[in-house]
Amino acid sequence: MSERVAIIGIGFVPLQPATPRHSFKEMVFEVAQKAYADAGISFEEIDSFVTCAEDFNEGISIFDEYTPDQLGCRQKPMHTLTQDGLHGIADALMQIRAGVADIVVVEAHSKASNIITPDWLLDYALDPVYNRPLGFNPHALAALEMNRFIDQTGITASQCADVVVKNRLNARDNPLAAYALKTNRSTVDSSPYVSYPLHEEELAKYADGCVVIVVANEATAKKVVNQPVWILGAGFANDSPTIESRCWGQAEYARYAAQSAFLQAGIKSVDDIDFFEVDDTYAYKELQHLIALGLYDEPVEAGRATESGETRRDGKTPVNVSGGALGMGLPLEAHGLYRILELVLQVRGQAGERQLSRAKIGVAQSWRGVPTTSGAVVIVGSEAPRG
Amino acid sequence: MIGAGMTRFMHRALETPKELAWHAANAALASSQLKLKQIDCVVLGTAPDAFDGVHMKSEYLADGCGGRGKPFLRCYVGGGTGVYAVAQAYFQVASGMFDTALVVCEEKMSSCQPHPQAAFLTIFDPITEQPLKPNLLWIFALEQTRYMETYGITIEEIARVAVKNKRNALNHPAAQLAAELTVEDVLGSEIMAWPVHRLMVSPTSDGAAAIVIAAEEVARRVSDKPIWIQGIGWSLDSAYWTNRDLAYPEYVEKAAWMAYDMAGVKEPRKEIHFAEPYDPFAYKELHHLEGLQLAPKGQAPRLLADGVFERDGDLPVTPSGGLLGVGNPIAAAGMMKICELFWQTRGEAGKRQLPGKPERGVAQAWGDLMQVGTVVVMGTKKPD
Amino acid sequence: MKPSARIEDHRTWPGAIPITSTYTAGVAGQIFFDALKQSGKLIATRCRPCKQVYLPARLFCERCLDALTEQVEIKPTGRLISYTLCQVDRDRRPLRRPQALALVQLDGANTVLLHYLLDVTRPEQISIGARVEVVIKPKRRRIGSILDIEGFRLVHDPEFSSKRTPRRKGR
Amino acid sequence: MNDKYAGTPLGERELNRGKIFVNSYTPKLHYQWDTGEGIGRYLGELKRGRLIARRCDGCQRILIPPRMFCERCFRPTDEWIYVNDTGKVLTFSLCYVTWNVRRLKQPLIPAVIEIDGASAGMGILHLLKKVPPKKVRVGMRVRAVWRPPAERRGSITDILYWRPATEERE
Repeated sequence: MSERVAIIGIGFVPLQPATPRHSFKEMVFEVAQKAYADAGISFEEIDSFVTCAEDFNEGISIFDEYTPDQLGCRQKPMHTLTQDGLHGIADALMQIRAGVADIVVVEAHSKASNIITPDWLLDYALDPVYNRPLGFNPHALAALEMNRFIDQTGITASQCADVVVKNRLNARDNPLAAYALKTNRSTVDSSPYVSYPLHEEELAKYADGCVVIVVANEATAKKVVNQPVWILGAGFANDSPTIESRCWGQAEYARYAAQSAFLQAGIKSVDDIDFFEVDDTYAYKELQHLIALGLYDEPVEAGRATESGETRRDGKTPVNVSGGALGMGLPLEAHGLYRILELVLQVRGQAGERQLSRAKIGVAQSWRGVPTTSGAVVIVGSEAPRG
Repeated sequence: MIGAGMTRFMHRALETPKELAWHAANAALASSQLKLKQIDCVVLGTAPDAFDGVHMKSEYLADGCGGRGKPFLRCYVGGGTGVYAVAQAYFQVASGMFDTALVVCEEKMSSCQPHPQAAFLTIFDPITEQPLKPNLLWIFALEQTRYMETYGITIEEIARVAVKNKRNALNHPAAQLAAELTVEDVLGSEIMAWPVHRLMVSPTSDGAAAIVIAAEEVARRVSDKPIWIQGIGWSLDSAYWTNRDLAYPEYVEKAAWMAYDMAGVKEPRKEIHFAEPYDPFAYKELHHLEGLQLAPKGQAPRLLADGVFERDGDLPVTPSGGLLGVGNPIAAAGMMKICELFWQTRGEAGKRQLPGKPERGVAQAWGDLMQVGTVVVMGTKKPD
Repeated sequence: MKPSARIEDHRTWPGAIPITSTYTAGVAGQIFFDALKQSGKLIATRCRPCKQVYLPARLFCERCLDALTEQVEIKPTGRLISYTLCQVDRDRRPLRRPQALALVQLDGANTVLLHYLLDVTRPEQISIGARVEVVIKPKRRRIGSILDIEGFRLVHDPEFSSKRTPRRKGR
Repeated sequence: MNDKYAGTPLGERELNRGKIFVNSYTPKLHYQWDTGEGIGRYLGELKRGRLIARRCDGCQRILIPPRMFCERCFRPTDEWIYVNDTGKVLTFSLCYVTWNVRRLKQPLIPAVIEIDGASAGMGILHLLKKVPPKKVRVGMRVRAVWRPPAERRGSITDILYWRPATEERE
């Protein structure tokens, strides 16, 4: 029997295109304070800390150096993961189950607005010998994948555009969203191509923000004020990262991660899940990820489901009620934490205008963007898992 | 822990970072007699992306580490990463979520031009420090001065560390800078940043090292000589390093006690048979021995002079040859120390084998802006 | 940064990561590029247990981590797996002419190769599944780089065109 | 043994002979960091020729570089306080190489300088000049030498260097 683990506190700020008033440290400090208050704990009670960050997203090498002070973890166990925030949640879960810690804090933030050359960063992530010498905008990799995806599945480019319409519309009811907009399919379809068949409007725009999540063991979770939101399963996985041999068209990393998370949660059917927050860095990715999570018997149904409104807030399977990255903005490593934040708010019944009537079990899924094949899946629920 | 392997440490390798990682992973798998398909998860430890020259290099390295189609994480605490990676893998397995983990640490520093040291400029605060054009030597020299000044330590006492470790490395087939030197040789080498001489500094290196760890039932099934992870500890101090007294590494002490408590070690000086502290610079070994509670504050140089830390001494220190002798491909160097604990406690260290069948060792790494202590205690006895 | 008089102006600080990276091609890369440069050949390596042929040649199999020693020469013809017409450069500025990129699975390899698609500027000209050939630069211009390959060029394939009419996607 | 320790070391000669394929790339990694309130004010005051710190009422420490939160008490700091441009050397080095490892004839003298008016042990990183390298000592009193006001730009380099405080005023 595994130890039961819950999310007992959340802290966050709205996503914004830029946050010029504060340094990243000041932003994280403010959010961490809120999270600890939400959990009803003092910083001294926390056993271990995890920050998810990449050096070049921060513009500082060995970014780990700059993580402790603003979280209150001076001279305490603290480490970084160069992965998405959801990997951090999985890490916290494992630390607690291993008996290394009772309370773990996971932090991720974005100061994407401080990066002047974001596409050049992605370029620097390409294989230096075989791919980078070609000299192309790395978003073209997403376009290559999208083209393969729609060719293989029969999903149409317009159905991909529907994802943009839905998510930006959803974002209008989310005060944390930076890019809410009432738009329509033809606006998306007529926006210029970044790289055919991928339109400019189908790319999530970067945003600044921060989320801090407090994760705790059962004994602690039962003492806190707020309703604990239980972690039912957490999976993470990579496909081959190599352009030449990775899977094109399907999101294998998400499939592996989902399988592992569903197994842990003891969930046999996706019908048991009330809502989803999945990666939509590019519009087609939402569909590809839903397929990888096992929502549809045939991939083509993913496109139809979106077109028919099944994944809208009032649909059978709400997806990205928060607005996703397309509507809220893309906050680098904090992306996954904004996804799980929405799950916690919904499960707690704190989602305001966008509150779902049924939100007992939710799934968050993340992807690390081009050129990676790396992602994580976390399932949370209002009821503690059976032992 | 059931397997260990590493590459040679080299000034500049032909191998790509992926190929280096693969060599180490492959050697560790062979040592554990497991196949990749029996590995449940993969942990990568590697230091700044600026060295290998790839943004998000964890993703780039994933296939070389055996991470394709597997749960894969990269943990990162600067120079402390190599030892910390064991802690990461430990709780992945101890959580019950995975039965086996392959842990790979890799660094290819030679990719970075004009000199690998240039990457270190970008570890400083970009606003309040980088405009002064600092280099990595500064912080070591500043710390060493403070250490010497506080405890009245001489430069000769510190030079002995380089002599000992480079000599120990003569018996390490993977070593990059093994040598038989005298204290005079070390002090005769040019001053890089007073009080640091060239021969007191570890080289920049390319290399990789890897281990395999397994849950108890798997370990007992596949290995007749598993080495047990008895304690893990890690601690990170404030980033405001100019506001801290650098004479003593409190964060190493915190990490050490976390690991010792877990291992049931109450008197480290008696219960630890040998140590592999982090020695990127000569004085650091002494500094860290004090943080590890293996020498009283300011007393490590005296114990070294008395021969306590020699191979045949009371507490052999850095029998591998360390970063000063074997080389310093950052994260891989920390992992090399873990490999040394494995080989020494199994009695498989070849010419380096310590006398008296050591049963328990401690490895430690350090990193960031003089901030991180990571500690692992391993031994032949399963912890309670 | 320009000097300024007010405290409020000192709200951002500019900087960069001032490094250059020099990459070796690696053990397997040496084999691949040497053959490409010297004789214009494409060398792959095979993993028999995993039934994979990796192009460009690799030192190890990513599926089982075994060392790969068996070299295979791959013919310079293959099939289009995907393509894109990129409209922007890495500063996100519009390109004067779109940059066509393709993923191509060469006959006999299990992997794809990413390279330029030559003489294509509009999606109507191509479709996934089309036959292509590798165009290699003349020997005197080859330096042992992936750019020794010029790109892929469509080849006329009556069988393919009759099987499937190119689809237009999007607009 | 060779199998156990794989790896192919390259020397300069092999590299230069052209048999080894290498390619070089200079990344374009540019940033514009938000300094935030604490460091923004610090830089602004440097431009005016003053050093400023923050006080934390929790631990009563006066912190420099200034920050809007206290890392020990984990609470917001409380007040801005000007501190002096004099101090004491906590530690130093004589460095004979630049950041990209070019050899220097005359050493740079980086030091951590404890600032007068801030709490004990509160130092900042800077450079010493106008002192013979052999004369530098831990505990030595120093003072800041500022750039002329018109040349200051709100940077840590608005202080050109620190020099011994005991020598005659310029």
